[in-house]
Amino acid sequence: MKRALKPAEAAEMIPEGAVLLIGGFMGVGSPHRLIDALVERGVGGFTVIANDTARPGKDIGKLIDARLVAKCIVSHIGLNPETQRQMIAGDLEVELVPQGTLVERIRAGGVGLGGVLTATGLGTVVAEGKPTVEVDGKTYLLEKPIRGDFALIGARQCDYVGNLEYTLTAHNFNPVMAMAADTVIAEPHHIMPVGMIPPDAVKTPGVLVDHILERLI
Amino acid sequence: MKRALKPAEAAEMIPEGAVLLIGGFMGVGSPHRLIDALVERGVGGFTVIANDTARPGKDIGKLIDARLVAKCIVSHIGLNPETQRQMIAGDLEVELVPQGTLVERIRAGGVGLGGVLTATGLGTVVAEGKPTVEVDGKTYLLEKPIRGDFALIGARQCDYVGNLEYTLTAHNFNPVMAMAADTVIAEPHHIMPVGMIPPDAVKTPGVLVDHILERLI
Amino acid sequence: MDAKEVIARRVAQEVREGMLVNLGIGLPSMVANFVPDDMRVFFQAENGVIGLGQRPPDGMEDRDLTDAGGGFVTAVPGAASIDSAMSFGLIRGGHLDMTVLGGLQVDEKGHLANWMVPGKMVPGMGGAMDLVTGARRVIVAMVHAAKGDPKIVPECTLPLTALRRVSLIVTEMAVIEPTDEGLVLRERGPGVAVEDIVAATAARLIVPDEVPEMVLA
Amino acid sequence: MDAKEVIARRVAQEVREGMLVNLGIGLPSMVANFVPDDMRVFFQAENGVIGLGQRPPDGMEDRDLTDAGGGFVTAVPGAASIDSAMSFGLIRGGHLDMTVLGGLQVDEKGHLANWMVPGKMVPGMGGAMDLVTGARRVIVAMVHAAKGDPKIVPECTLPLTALRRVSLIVTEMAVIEPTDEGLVLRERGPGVAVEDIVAATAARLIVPDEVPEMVLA
Repeated sequence: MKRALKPAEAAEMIPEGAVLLIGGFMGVGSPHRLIDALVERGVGGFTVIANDTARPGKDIGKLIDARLVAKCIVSHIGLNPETQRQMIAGDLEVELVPQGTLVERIRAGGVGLGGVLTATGLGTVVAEGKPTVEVDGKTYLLEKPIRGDFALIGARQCDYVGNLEYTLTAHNFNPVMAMAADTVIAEPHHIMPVGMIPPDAVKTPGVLVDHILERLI
Repeated sequence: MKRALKPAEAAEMIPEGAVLLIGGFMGVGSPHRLIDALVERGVGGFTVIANDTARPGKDIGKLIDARLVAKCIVSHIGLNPETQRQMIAGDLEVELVPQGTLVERIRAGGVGLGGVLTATGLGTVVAEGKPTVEVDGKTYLLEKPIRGDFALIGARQCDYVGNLEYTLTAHNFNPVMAMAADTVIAEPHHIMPVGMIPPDAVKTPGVLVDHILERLI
Repeated sequence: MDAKEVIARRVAQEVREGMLVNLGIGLPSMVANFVPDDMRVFFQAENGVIGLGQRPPDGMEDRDLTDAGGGFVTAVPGAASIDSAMSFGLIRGGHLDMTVLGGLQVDEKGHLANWMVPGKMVPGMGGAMDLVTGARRVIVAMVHAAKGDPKIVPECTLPLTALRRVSLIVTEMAVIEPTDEGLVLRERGPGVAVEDIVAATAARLIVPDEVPEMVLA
Repeated sequence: MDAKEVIARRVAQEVREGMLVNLGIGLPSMVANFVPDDMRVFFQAENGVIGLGQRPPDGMEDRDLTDAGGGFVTAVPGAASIDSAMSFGLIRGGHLDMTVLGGLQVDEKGHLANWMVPGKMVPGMGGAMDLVTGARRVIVAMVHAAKGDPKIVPECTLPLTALRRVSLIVTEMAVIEPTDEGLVLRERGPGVAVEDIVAATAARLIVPDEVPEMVLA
């Protein structure tokens, strides 16, 4: 059984300079209240690994606006001009990674693989400086695993042991990120008693989840 | 929409010598009726890729008993003395693969990765003759992707477009195998109208499934 | 009919019964409007749904159901929720029958550049590199020239999206197929003369004796 | 108390609140019987469930809910179904706190051999190589000698399961910890003298001044 944390309590756990895996795709499925609590607290220097930085004033975009992010590893920043501005000004380091490669690198970090062998990025700037590996006459880029100090996970609901359910396009990076961090904090909309979520509906087993945020409603 | 096939019709599609990915773990979650239909038909020379060969007289064990299998790539044959007997007699080629490596190799085949970098098997007979790759000072075995001509998938239920649900320990290799074959044949217990399975409950999207066996009950 | 509608209507003709199709943001997303209602096609949004539907009625929007651009969508009966690992597993594993993407440049080798303009626009590649590398058919849907500057060029000067040769280029002026011999002009836009196409194209075009006009029923 | 019960009771003391634990087939599976009822522990069956429960009542067995040996089990409230990719992702990704496995041989380096006897028994490694490579703690639970032949040896003569040093060896005669210096005798079995242990062990044992007897409350 886990105790339901206030967003501020959860934010307190995260030290300056931490490497954060943050779920969500343009804010959909992101841990909204945790992000707000981090902005409220104002401690930063984070490395943020996520699909994107949303938009200014929205979700991960709020962390960018508040200048709490020193580096981000993302697939897309096209809809956040503030991220681009800080990048061009040299205030924010941005590593752009193809979306499929990003999710596989995080998965590799979570399931203990040594890396990812992929054709995506071959012959492009993504391949620069990276080793290639030949398998049966075909060449693949070797992309390294990614892990975080914390994974901040948005979920539809959970039970008291932390079993998580996601919905529709709010799954995205969340289930994979929940495997790839030393400490996993889940932010569910709802919390249910143990036994209310059928085993077949669980997408992230509670044993992976260290902390649960209080319910939204 | 797909038409529900009789087991014998499905078996007819599978030519002699085909490479078959067959779901199940000691028979749990296996496509029982498809296997029976293959035995009934008697065409063989198959390469079977599966977790195990079950027991004599049971599930994949029936294919072994009927001598329809020329080679199998599995993690465990300890509970099937007939498999061991045919192997020792030289009638059946057996490649033993660590279970976690086996599922990742099939996944790599299904999702288009060039291989799997794993520590499992290093320093054991599993590593013999295989290349290793060093990543950040750590050594990993390079294990190759696996794909099949056909994947024979056991599922709890599906809808008319082929969306699949699995249950409890009958998931096992099925969801991963459904991504890694040229032709996927699913054997559900039940079939439901389109729209009856919530999107969040679908574990294998119907676009991956080529053929559906008629319902069991 | 404006240029974009010509392109979207023509690309829609490439869509076939039973396909899994990914449409990029913007112009490519218009293609869905011109696919016959009775054709069973599944549209994938790479952020997490197979079976993307129309815009929801006003007031019915679900913040957890959007397309890859963050716009509200619906899902059709028989839809499936997928996480990013499954989404890109489908894309990279060869399960996606077709992707339609915008382009900044395409060259005589059929190479596409569509993700950045150095020093001006660095949105990130998002899923574009994975889509172009992994989809079975890659269709570039774009206006023929950008403010008078040809976009079909001898060799891309912008950073490539992938080394993979795209399957087809559809503009309001022409349908062009990259082949081993080079770019072959397959069709003319409505009322467009071959000379106009050649004049608006910086790349060398192979012009067959017969170049039919697009049929936009 | 017979030898197996001594071993199972002693291993059960290694289980801690909140752990995710995998128990091998046979003797290791007995450990669950001696873990306090009020201790919140999740047992994983690698074939697909987290939250393995007791045997079901007669007539209530579900053919889709078994342990890795194929025996009928139940699942506890809060259980989660997992496929083989998730199951071994947990094992190989370092999420499994402890595994308890049987052994054929363990040597002075703490290397385990437990999956084959060349020419005699080739059951396959199943999940053993993944478990020994990936679990945080690896506990070998076995009788001290096989029909008089020592199983704790200077160097394994049977094929290794992994290069990883196991965490602890528990037999009915002794608790032994592999260390950088070698095998350290930590505890004596009930009524067993140190000389008896040394005599029954082919490997060199480091014997501290004080070797307490197991406390099997």
